[in-house]
Amino acid sequence: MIDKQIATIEAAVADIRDGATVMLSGFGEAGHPTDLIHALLDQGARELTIIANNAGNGYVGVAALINAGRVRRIVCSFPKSSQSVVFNEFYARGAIELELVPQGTLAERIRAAGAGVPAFYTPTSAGTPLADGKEVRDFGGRPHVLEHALRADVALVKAETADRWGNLTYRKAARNFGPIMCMAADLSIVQVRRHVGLGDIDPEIVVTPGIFVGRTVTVAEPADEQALIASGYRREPT
Amino acid sequence: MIDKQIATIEAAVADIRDGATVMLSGFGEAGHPTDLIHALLDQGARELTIIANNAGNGYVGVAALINAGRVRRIVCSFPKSSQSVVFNEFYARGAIELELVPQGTLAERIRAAGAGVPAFYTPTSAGTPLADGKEVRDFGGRPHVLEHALRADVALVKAETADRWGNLTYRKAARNFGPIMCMAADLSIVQVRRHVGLGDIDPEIVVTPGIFVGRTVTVAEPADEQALIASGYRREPT
Amino acid sequence: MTDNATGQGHNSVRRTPDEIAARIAQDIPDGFYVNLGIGQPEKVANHVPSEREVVLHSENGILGFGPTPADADIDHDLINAGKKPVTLKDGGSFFHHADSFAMIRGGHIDLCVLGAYQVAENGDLANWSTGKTDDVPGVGGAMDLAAGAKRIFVMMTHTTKDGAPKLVDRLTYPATARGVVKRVYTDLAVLDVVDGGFQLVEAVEGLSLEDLRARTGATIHTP
Amino acid sequence: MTDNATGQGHNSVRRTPDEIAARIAQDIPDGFYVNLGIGQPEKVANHVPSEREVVLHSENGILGFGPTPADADIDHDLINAGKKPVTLKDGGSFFHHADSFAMIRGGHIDLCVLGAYQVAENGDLANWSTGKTDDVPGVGGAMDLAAGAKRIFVMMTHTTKDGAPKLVDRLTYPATARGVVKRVYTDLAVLDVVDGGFQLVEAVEGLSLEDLRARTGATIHTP
Repeated sequence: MIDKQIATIEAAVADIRDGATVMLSGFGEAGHPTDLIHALLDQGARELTIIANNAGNGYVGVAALINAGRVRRIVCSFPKSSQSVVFNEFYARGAIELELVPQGTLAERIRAAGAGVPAFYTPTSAGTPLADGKEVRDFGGRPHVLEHALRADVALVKAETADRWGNLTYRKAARNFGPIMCMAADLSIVQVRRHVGLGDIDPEIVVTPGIFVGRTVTVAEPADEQALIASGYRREPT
Repeated sequence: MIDKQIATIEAAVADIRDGATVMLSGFGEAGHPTDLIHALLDQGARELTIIANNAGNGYVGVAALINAGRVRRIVCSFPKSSQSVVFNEFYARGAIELELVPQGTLAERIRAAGAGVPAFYTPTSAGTPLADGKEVRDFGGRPHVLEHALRADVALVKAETADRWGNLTYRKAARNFGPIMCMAADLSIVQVRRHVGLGDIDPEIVVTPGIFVGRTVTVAEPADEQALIASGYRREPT
Repeated sequence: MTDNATGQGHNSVRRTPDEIAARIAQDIPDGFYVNLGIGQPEKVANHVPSEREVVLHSENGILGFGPTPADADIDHDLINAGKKPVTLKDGGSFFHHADSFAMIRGGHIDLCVLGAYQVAENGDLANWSTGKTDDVPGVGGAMDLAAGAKRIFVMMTHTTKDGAPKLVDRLTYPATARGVVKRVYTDLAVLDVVDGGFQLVEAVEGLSLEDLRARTGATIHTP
Repeated sequence: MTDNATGQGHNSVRRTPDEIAARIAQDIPDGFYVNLGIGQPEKVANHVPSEREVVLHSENGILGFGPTPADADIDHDLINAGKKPVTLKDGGSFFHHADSFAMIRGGHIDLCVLGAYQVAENGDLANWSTGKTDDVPGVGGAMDLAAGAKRIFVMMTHTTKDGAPKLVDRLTYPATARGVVKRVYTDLAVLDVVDGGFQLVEAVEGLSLEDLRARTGATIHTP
């Protein structure tokens, strides 16, 4: 019998290894798997490569992971924010490597990995410094840049509901990177607000079919990252 | 005010031009926009290039269009079936041009056109006659074939419900090519069983956002293509 | 069905398509995502042990489809890749064609069982065209499945109706994909594709290795 | 706001950001799909005439978002690309990031209004980086929007705080995309990008062409 639900969040992330490439869903705080990230922080894996849209705010979520020295390299589109204190500091002293990728190229590279497309051409970034060193080719008289699929060992994703087959629905704009990261990682680990019975999710409204999901874990009341940041909370490894 | 609903199916297809490239949704009969195709047949556009998974059965739908001599060229994955009498006959006497494309490559090329990706690499067809004359390149030690985006002037699509913004839902496996063809055509024309009020489609379950839809038309009781074929019905231009 | 498999006086038990399907089903673990090719491979679904939950994928955009419905329940919008009516199990889902082939090409389908005209000892597969130029060609999802699924099993007769071997040293039919077949299940034997040829897993009762080799156009290694 | 726009004794009426936004809104037809860049361009939403239905796209995965909610109705899962709370209009929808950027890169967004550091007379746009190597770089969706939307309008001040022209013959800042800007709306003028330079559409009242040219680092053609 298929049952992807894991009893505890600690068990869900227990086997993530040092040196792993880990995708984190979320755009800003919406859809950011803060609870899974904190579990990974406690689990202790080091030398991680993180793929995420942002580099975190305050001292929680991915910022806490960076602050604990666990992240060697980050691939993202917009690391900077008014509260990205940790990333800014690590970056300034060369303690973290950054691969800056336009947001749409990031999304398409992730989707490509999930879809078995090793590389594709995009007009985005042609003629800009972000295309430096990349293959450029004209299609329809316009330059396009060759971009490669971006895969991961693990994706940590936040969704709304799951059934035991791993079918997922999301909530509003928190959907963002979740569906494509589930496709692009060898193992996707998904925190959901609730599990429902098999057949309780209308087959027409499944956003991520279970085939893309490795593990699910219930986090009924996910951390409110914005509130934590506003309160000045610093998440340290336990 | 945005209102994509067109009063009659004749008006919906009135301006499709001779020489147009027209995508037709559907896998077999499921999701095949038979009523729109018959309206196009009556409208009279000639020298069409058709992009569709199949080449039709009996003498209805796309088969009727071919039989009336309206189709110069067809791009599809599986023209042959036990009832593809019209296509077989036209093909045998060289009266229709065929570009045979693997089904997944067809889907991905269509999606690529909609997503602004002019070309991508795929492992599908590498080392086979369908890769003859195409650029082949190794990624990860494995040969991949360069495939180009496939766009259209018009997509004729069958869906289930629409609102006046053109948001669509589909029904079961009739979804198939509909969403990606809506993305890949300059103008998508969609027959739906029913229109609903704006806001009546839950924003979480919209499958094709209205941005990809040009026109919608109600066909409350769409032609039952299987029954028509079984009855031996021959659809001729009126 | 008992048959004279060799045509040379030896009595061996040739497997029926249902028996081959049942044999394949034994090798499918609980929880696998499986695509069954159109035709004979579809029979595999009927033989999956009831205690195993196997999720069937259909390339037209379904995960988790179930058996043929009663006539009264046939829904023309709920068909499989073979265009035959199916049902949907609890936990099933629908998605569009690009997503469906993303599952295939992206390596998310654990296993695909396909029919074949020929399988070569290097794992090359031919199952889409006989190469006759006057035929109407059709490829469907065969090349995507062959190139994309994690494992390809082939289900076929060991020889053609005319007795010609379908396991060959080199394809003579147009390729569907290169080096992809992992295991072949025929009416006479089960063979793995290994470096340098086919490796015999099992032959049907009463069939000697010599007889099997006589009906095979490629090297057969034994364990 | 009335201001001394030229610093040379001429009285001209410099447009406020809201006035620029209102001017841009005049040029947005009914039924357009529009993406408004983070910052000042967001103001455009407040000025779309009520009889026009314009569908706002946010690259994090929303079509049809509406105004800022009341504090009590703020939902952290319903934010725009600027990470500010929004609402959803009837007819709105949610989708994932790859689909959202397919809308952008695929040319489905009729119009994108972006801020800029510089616009060159050939339509090149610089709005993501000042080129200072010690800054933390960030690009977000700027390059995708600039390369992908059907039309790019730029909303910016005509000059920097130090009075340096932002309309230039050639970018000195790193490019976001090449040859994409169609029209520029500043506090002093509206200009189209045409072959061989900027074409003046209108200048604010009281501003002479000479004054405008003095504040512009590129050719300005007049009709």
